[in-house]
Amino acid sequence: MKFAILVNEGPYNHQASDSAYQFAKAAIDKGHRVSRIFFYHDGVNNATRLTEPPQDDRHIVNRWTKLAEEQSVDLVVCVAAALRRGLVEENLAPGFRISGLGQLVEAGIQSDRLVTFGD
Amino acid sequence: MKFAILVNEGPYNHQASDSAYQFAKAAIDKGHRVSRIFFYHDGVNNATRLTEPPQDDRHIVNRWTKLAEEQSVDLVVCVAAALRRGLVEENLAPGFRISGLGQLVEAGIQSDRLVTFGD
Amino acid sequence: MEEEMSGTIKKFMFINRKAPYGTVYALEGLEVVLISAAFDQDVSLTFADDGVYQLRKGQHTKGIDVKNFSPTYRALEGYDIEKLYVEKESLDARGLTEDDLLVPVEVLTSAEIGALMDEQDVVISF
Amino acid sequence: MEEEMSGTIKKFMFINRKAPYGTVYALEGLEVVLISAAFDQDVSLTFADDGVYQLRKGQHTKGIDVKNFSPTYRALEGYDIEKLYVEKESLDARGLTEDDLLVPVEVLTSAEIGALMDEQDVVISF
Amino acid sequence: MLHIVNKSPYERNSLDGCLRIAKKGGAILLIEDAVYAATKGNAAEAKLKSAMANLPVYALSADLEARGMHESVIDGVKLVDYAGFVDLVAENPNVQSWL
Amino acid sequence: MLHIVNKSPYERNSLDGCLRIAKKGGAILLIEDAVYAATKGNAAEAKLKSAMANLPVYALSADLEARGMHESVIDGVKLVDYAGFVDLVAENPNVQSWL
Repeated sequence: MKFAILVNEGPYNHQASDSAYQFAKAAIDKGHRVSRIFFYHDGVNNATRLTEPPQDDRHIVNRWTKLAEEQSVDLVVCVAAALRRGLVEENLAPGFRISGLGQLVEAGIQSDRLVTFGD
Repeated sequence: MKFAILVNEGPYNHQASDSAYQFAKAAIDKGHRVSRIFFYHDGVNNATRLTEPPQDDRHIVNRWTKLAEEQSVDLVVCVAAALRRGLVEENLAPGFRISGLGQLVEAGIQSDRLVTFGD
Repeated sequence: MEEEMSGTIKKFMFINRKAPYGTVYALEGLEVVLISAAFDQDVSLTFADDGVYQLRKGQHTKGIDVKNFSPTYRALEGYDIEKLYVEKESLDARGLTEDDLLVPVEVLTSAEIGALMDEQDVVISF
Repeated sequence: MEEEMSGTIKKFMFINRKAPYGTVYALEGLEVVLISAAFDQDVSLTFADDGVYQLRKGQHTKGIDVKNFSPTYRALEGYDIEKLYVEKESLDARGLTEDDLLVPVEVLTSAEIGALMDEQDVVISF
Repeated sequence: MLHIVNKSPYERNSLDGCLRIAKKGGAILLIEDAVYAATKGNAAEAKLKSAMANLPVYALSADLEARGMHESVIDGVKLVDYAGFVDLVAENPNVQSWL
Repeated sequence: MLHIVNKSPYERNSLDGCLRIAKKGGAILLIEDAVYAATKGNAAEAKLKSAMANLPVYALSADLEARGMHESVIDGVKLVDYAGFVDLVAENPNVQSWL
C-alpha cells in the first residue's frame, strides 16, 4: 500500500515527529511504500540542518535524512509555512526539499492513505 | 517596576509571542522597565533571522530586534533549547543573545514580576 | 499534475476544530483548502468544537496586530468550495446560532457529520 | 552571580501540569528546576493535572526511542530540592495513589496548593 | 495573585485547574483563546459566574474583538486593554500563567 | 474509518469530539498522551467503556510503556505496536487524526 504522512509539529517539542517516524519505519518494514512526508505548520522545523541535540538523545533531523536516502521517501517542506518560521535553503537539511502546498493535496490524491501527526 | 518575561512558543504558530510583545510594549509605555525577555522551549524560534512572513503580516522577529535596540531589553535565548531546535549563532537575529537557563532564574530573582506566555 | 492523476476525483474533507488567532492552525488550514481548489477534487469543510468560532461574524484584529483572515471564508464560493458543514452540538455548546456566522453553512448533527466523514477518501484535520 | 543578588532569597514554585513525552515541557521544565538549585533560592515543585503522571513509577521509553528522564526526579534530593507537592484531586481523578509515584511527595488539597502558591515570589508553569 | 489563562475552556482544562486552585483575594485574567470563557451562553458560563463571587474576572478586550466576541461578554467581567493587563500584573504581588 | 487520538482526555477535548462523531463500524486508536484514556481508574473510563460497545479501542503499547501505564490497561482495550498501527491504517478505508 502507498502511504503519505503529514507532520504538523516541530522536533522535540511534541511527540508528533517521533510518532510519524516510527509509523513510517514500521510501514516500510511491513513492505508498504511511504511515498511522501509533508511538513506543515511548525512541522517545517524538522528540516533544519542546524539542530544539535544532546549526545544521549535521538537526532530527529538526521533520522529523517537517513530515511529519505535509504528508502527514497520524498520529504517536502511547505514553502509558505517555512518562510514564516525561518526555514530556507540556507538551513535546509539534506534529503528535504521546499515546495508548495499543492504537494500535500497531490499526496492525498496519489496515496492510498494520508496519516496526520500533530498536536 | 522591573518586569521580566518568559516566552515559551515560536512565532506565528501560537499567539504567545504576540501577546508577550504587546505586554512588553504596554509596560514600557507605562514607564515600567522590561529588563529581560527569556525565550525557552519552541520560544527560541523567535530569534531566527531567516523568517520572511508575508508582506501584509507583522514581522515578529524584527519587532523583537527593534524592541531590544530602542529599549535596551535583554533578549536571551536558552542555549540547550536552541541547540535542540536548530537555533545557533549562524541564524541568530540582531538583538538576541544565546545563554544558559541560569539567566531565567536570575531574571526571576532580579525582577519584580516574571510573566510567562506560552501554549 | 502528473499523468496518473488525471481523472482521479477523491472526496477530501478538511476538519476545523481550533479557534482562530490563538494558534495558526485555522489560518494555515484555510491556505490548504484554497490550494485544494486547483486540483478539481470533491472538497468539503467541517467546523466542529472550537472550529465553529472561525466563522464568527465581526472579527476585528487591529488590537492584536494579527491579520484578520475571516473574509477569506466568504471567498471560498468563488473557488467552487461550497460544502461547509457546522456541527450543531458545537454551536449549541457555545451559545452560537447560524445567524452569528459570516457565511451560509449547513448545520448538521454529530451523527450526520460522522456519516459524512466515513464516506471520505482523505480527511485532514487542523 | 551579580553583586546585587547576593543575599536575595526568593520563593520559587515550579508548577508541572503536563504529561511527560507527549510534549517536551516536563523534561525542559525539570532542566530549569535543576539550574535553579545553583542559585540558593527557596524552591518548590508542584504537580497538578496531568503533571502528576510525570512521577509515575515504571516508565520504559525504549519503544518510543525517547530518553527516559524520570530517574532525574529521584536525584532532586541531591540538589537540596525537597519540597515536592502533589495535588490530591489530580491523583484521585487519574486513579493514582502516592504508592504509584517514584519519589516521596507531600499530597495536598487544591486549597492547600492555592494557599502555598499565593505565598510565592515567582511561579513558573510548565 | 494574578492568574492568567490563555486557552479556550472547551479545548483545554487550564481554566478548570485555575478555578480549582486559585484562592480568594486573587484575580483572573482571560487572554487569547481563553476570552471565549467570558462570553454569554458558553458552557463554562456557570463555572465562571460562580468563581466571580470570590475573584474578580478580567478579559483582554483586544482578544475579544479579534474573535468577534466583544458584544457577548458576561455581565460582571471587566474588560482591560494591554495597559490594564500591565496594571494587573503590577498591582498583584505575584502572577501565575496556567499553561 | 480509523480515528486516531493523541491527547490526554484531561488536558484536551479531542477524545470527546471523537467519541461524539465517530460512527459505529470504525475503530479508535489511542497514541501518545491519549493512552492515559485507556487506563483503569481514569475519569474518562466510563466514556471509553461505553464507546467500546460500538467501536473497538486500540492503544499503542510503546506509549503505554513509556508512561509506566502498561499494567493499568482497561479490560477490552487491544494493545498494538507500531506494526499493528500500520495494519489498522491499512485495514480501515480511511483515517482521521483528532488534532
